Amino acid sequence: MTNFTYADGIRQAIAEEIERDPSVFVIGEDVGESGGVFGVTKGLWDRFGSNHLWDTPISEEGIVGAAVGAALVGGKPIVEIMFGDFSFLAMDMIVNQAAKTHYMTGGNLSVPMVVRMVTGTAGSTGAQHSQSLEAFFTQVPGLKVVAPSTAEDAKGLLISAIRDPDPVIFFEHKGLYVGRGGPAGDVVKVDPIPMGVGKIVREGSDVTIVSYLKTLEYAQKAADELAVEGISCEIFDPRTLVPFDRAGLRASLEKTGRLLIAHEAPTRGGFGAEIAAFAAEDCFELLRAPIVRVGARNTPIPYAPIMEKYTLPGVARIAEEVRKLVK
Amino acid sequence: MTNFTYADGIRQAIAEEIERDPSVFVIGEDVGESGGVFGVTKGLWDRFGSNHLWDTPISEEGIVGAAVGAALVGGKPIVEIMFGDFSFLAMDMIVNQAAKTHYMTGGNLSVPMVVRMVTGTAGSTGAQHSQSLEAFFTQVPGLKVVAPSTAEDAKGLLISAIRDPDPVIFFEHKGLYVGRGGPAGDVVKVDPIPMGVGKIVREGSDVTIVSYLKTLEYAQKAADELAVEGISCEIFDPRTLVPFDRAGLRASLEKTGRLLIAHEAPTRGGFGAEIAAFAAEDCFELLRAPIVRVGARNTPIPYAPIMEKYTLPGVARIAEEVRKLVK
Amino acid sequence: MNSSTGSTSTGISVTLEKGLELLERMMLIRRFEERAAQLRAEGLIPGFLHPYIGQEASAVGICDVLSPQDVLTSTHRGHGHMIGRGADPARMYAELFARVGGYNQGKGGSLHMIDTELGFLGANGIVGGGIPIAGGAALQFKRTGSDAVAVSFFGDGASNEGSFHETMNMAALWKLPILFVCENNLYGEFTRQSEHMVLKDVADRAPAYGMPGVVVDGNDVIAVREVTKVAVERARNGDGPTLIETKTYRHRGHFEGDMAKYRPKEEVEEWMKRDPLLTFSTWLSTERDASKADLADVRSRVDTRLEVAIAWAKEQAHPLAEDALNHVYVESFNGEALR
Amino acid sequence: MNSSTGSTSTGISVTLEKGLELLERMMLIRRFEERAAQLRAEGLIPGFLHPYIGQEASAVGICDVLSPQDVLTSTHRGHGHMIGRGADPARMYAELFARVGGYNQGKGGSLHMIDTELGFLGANGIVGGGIPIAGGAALQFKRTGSDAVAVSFFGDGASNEGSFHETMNMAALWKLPILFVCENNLYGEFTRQSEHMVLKDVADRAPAYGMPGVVVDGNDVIAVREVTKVAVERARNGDGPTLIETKTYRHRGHFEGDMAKYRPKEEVEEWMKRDPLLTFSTWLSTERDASKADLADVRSRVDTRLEVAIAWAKEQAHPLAEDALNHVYVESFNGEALR
Ligand SMILES: Cc1ncc(C[n+]2csc(CCOP(=O)(O)OP(=O)(O)O)c2C)c(N)n1
Ligand SMILES: Cc1ncc(C[n+]2csc(CCOP(=O)(O)OP(=O)(O)O)c2C)c(N)n1
Ligand SMILES: [Mg+2]
Ligand SMILES: [Mg+2]
Repeated sequence: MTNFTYADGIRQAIAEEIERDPSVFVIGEDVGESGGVFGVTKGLWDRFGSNHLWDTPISEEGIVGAAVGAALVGGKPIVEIMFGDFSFLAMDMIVNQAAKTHYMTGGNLSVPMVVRMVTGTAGSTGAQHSQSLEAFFTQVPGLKVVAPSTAEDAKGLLISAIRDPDPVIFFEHKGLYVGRGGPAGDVVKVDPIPMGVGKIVREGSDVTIVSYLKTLEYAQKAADELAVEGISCEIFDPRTLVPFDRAGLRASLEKTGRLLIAHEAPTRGGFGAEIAAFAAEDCFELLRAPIVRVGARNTPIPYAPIMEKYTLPGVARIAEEVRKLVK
Repeated sequence: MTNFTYADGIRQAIAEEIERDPSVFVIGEDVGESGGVFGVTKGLWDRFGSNHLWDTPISEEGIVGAAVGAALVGGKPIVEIMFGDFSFLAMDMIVNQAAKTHYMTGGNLSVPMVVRMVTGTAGSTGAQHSQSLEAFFTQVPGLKVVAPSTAEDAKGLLISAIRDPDPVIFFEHKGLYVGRGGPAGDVVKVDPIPMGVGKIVREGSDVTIVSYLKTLEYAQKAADELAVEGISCEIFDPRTLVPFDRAGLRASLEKTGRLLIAHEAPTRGGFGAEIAAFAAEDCFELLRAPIVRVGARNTPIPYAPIMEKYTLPGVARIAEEVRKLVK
Repeated sequence: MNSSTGSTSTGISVTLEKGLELLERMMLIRRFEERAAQLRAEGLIPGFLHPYIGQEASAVGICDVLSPQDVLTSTHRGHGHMIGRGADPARMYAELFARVGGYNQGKGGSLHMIDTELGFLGANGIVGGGIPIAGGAALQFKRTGSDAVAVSFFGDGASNEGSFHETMNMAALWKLPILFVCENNLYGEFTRQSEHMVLKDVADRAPAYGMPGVVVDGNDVIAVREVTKVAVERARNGDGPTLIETKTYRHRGHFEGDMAKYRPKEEVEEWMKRDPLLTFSTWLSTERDASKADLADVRSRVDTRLEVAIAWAKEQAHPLAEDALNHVYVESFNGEALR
Repeated sequence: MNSSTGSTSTGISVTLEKGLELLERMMLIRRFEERAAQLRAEGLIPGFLHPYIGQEASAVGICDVLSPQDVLTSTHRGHGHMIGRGADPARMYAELFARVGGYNQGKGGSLHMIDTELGFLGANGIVGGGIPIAGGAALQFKRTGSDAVAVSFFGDGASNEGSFHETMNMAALWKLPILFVCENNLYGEFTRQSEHMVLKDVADRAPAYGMPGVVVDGNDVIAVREVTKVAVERARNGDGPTLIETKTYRHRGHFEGDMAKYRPKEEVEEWMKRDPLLTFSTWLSTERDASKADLADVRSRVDTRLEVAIAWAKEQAHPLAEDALNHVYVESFNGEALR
């Protein structure tokens, strides 16, 4: 059996792309010799040196700004934001600068930059180290947003993101890193995965569950449970949120007529709202039941495991909502 | 006829609240002697002095952080963010600190702060001075979000926001400031308006239009046009986005069965998505037609007036979409 | 260069009694952290821990000078500051154990702990996040004519954040009553100071704002106390802020679990010799005739207190799952909860 | 204090010819701005204008030293920097008129104008926004061994933003090839420098990063040129960045429409006497024997050029409304537009 983790996928995509195009480089806090807090860039510093694994002071705005500037003059930076929560310190550079540069300049400049953001909960990491911030970025014209759920997708999509001429926000869920800091796994060849192409992860006929990142696992487990009860779930992983595979979702709704969206971000204003709004607008005639969102409850993430678990969407809540929906 | 503008409403709310509670103060760039770039705080410095109109260096993160800190030890700061676009520089203080403090501390601390954000377009102000950023804040648990459309609402809601024990983001649309920097208008007494209570601005039976801030005016004009054609629009102004008057919207949908949401923020991921998702989930059985969103097109705001106008939701687009909807 | 180097402690004004008090406070931090690490290994603490071990003299020296009305903001490495300020280890452990009896009712954990009665406005998960907040508290003191002082603790790494710059400038401009305490432990995470800034002394950043900066041996509790007195007096007199750089070292990794292999062995050994508890105990023995029993008493009082605290904390109830829904907003708003 | 004061110009190496060239460049900025203000009053320019009038010697002195491969970032007050760098006034006016022939095809306006061929990476609507971007360009030059230099223009007010601090630190740490040019015109919007910082010289912030800082008379084009030469050489040699503070003054309000009543009359008068065009014309007459005709020729060449530019710009087509949908993303992505 191959040993190929999510972190391996990311690490390999970076390595292969640096080899393919030396203008690609990684920049961030402790991404170099130490290999990053989550060990994702481990070993790359030995291979490519500090010129391609650029360690920085703790200066998020300056770091992302440096990536923007480097991108304007020929670099292809991959920024690591150690915890996505810290991106709030770099928001101006992401939203006011990177996202708008191509547009404001009438197409004359572009910012081919990837911002890798470690996202989600990983067990009592608390309110400032656990957030799921997709919807901060999906609403910004000019940004692309990627959210892979598997090692293969992480690799194939990161390759595409690096080659993409636009700024891409690339979410990596902590809960999907396995064996953090462990030895590197096998090298698996993965072709670039185009953006905007979702994937039917499981075929079914009663309800379409849209989910991504760590929550996709819970959706799959819920579907297993529900299958026993005779409820047939189709699971759709959009993989990229912007662009979003509208045709893929529509095709699934044509089969099921019911939609449930599950993600770890708070329900209110999460990306699920956008998916629901799209469906209620463009697929209204297909819908046989209310659209249900299963997101985190609308709270900051609490520290205590009991409360943390309660706030997050898990297998039980997804299954429960599906049952109500198909009744 | 009384002369009472949107800016008057805001200015009077601030003045009355400082008089009522001396712990209230304004802090921001050029809010003091100069009266602010939009003249909103004009005259207050003469009345209350620099201790209540605190001018700052250009340091958005430091300013909002100062407000958070002052709020923790008894102050009631009102921050002015001259253009809401600059809030990206203070995002950490708003989202990671202010919004989460009450929660993270188990209810032991709270941050009674208002952040006044000047929002929206005002004619070729360009991509970095025109954004409508409600959805950045409405998705954050712990923040309240207010978006008044009239002088009375601005005054009554700002009074409530100042008295509110939680951090409140208060949007003020540039396009609603009239006679910027002109002489102060009449003092009009307005009672505090509770949060979470929307207002039916116009009664109708064919479609519910939800709109707020400047776009509400366009919705009203569109409704006038449509009335001539025999289409009856009900217009619902939620006034506060968090909390959102779900019951009020539901009641309206019971009459009309059709929903159109119009706002100036880009359609993708705008607050309209949340409203649509709510309706598709909780009012599904009332809906007789797809939910339609009329937001700005998904672009940064261009400089050229022709393009700017095209990107924004205006009377014509709202009317056109309503026509399609009721057909 | 405007910054001056605080003279090393001469021990002025410190009696044996006072010295033992300071030692006990430092010991309490040390042992609190050591026990916390064990308790985490035992599975009682679910979240991050960033141990303060090695830096005790800094927190204790600063906090000893403060008055009850003063307030503090802290960092991810905040336990030392809290205990330095006099917080209750029992409620701290309870918070680390994620119990309702904890300081934050189990909602915060190590990274967000507070003690409102002590004016401890919170640890912070965001590097540099506490600095503007302390600035704001100081602004409010200034505006209202209070004679309270705010203290912001942060690290060498944090001094590269924009928040440091913006707040330093405003504090100096407005002569705010605030102490900026940079605990320079030579590393920001795995990165040596020389790899994150050119200067050797963070205190040399103070002149850029027209503020005095002072360097002090952060492992010498008396020296820290002396420079703090000057800075606090300055602040209370309305003369404005001071940047105090306490040179110190963390004995352990950045967080519990970090093996800290990025540090040269000699460097670690060198600093272990300068262990603030060791050197201060020795000083108390030689300069203040502390007996072996005196020192042993300190240790046993600390251990007893901590074991009682741990036992209490273990007995505290876990929160209910639904408690997660409280405190998103101030509950009394309009008489009903808003979720 | 590490910062040094650049000696006032002695005019070394500036011939009459070169002097007239510099004067012409400054005059082009001055007249560009004056005409822009008129054209705005006539309704041809819909957006903001922040006139650069009074600061011309700073832009021209800096840009004159640069090489073609060098890049620049600018501010809301960017026309002077662009023209200083050699941009085409016709395409600038076209952009201000929001026409397709403009530098940004009418999408940017004054606040976001660029010229990619000149390495002019953009004005910026965010105070301090251009600083990290210039830092990033310099980083890329360093990483790839290019001998290009980046220049970041910004104001006194911008030096209080966190972005300044973070980028100054990284640039000094990594010895990046960059010039930080702080154009200190004494005000940030309506706020005097003394009300936004304690220091008199922004250059005194450089030592906080281990970087040289230098103050120069920003109204003296030759003096600016001289300090720039030193800084550019330093940068190209791999010795790292310099903070150059050009002391100058804006003759007009913060933006077109601001009456600038917040400035003392005497201060304005004082600075009007030090008008960089006036003083440099005088110097050319007295020290380089420029004739009245020489000076008149400069003015008439400038005016002719600008009138031709304006006429051309007026003829440019307005964009189509639907053009608003282009350029959100790079169009060639996957062969189709993504909106
Ligand atoms: C804004 C932000 N960036 C990065 C981090 C991750 N992080 C946590 S502690 C730390 C190092 C801080 O170094 P320093 O300020 O010197 O404090 P020390 O840990 O040495 O006490 C980093 C990078 C964070 N928590 N917040
Ligand atoms: C982040 C941000 N904050 C505030 C503003 C509003 N603003 C525009 S220019 C300006 C003053 C800038 O002062 P300075 O840096 O000295 O440049 P100057 O205008 O004097 O050239 C301000 C506050 C802005 N555009 N961006
Ligand atoms: Mg440190
Ligand atoms: Mg200025």
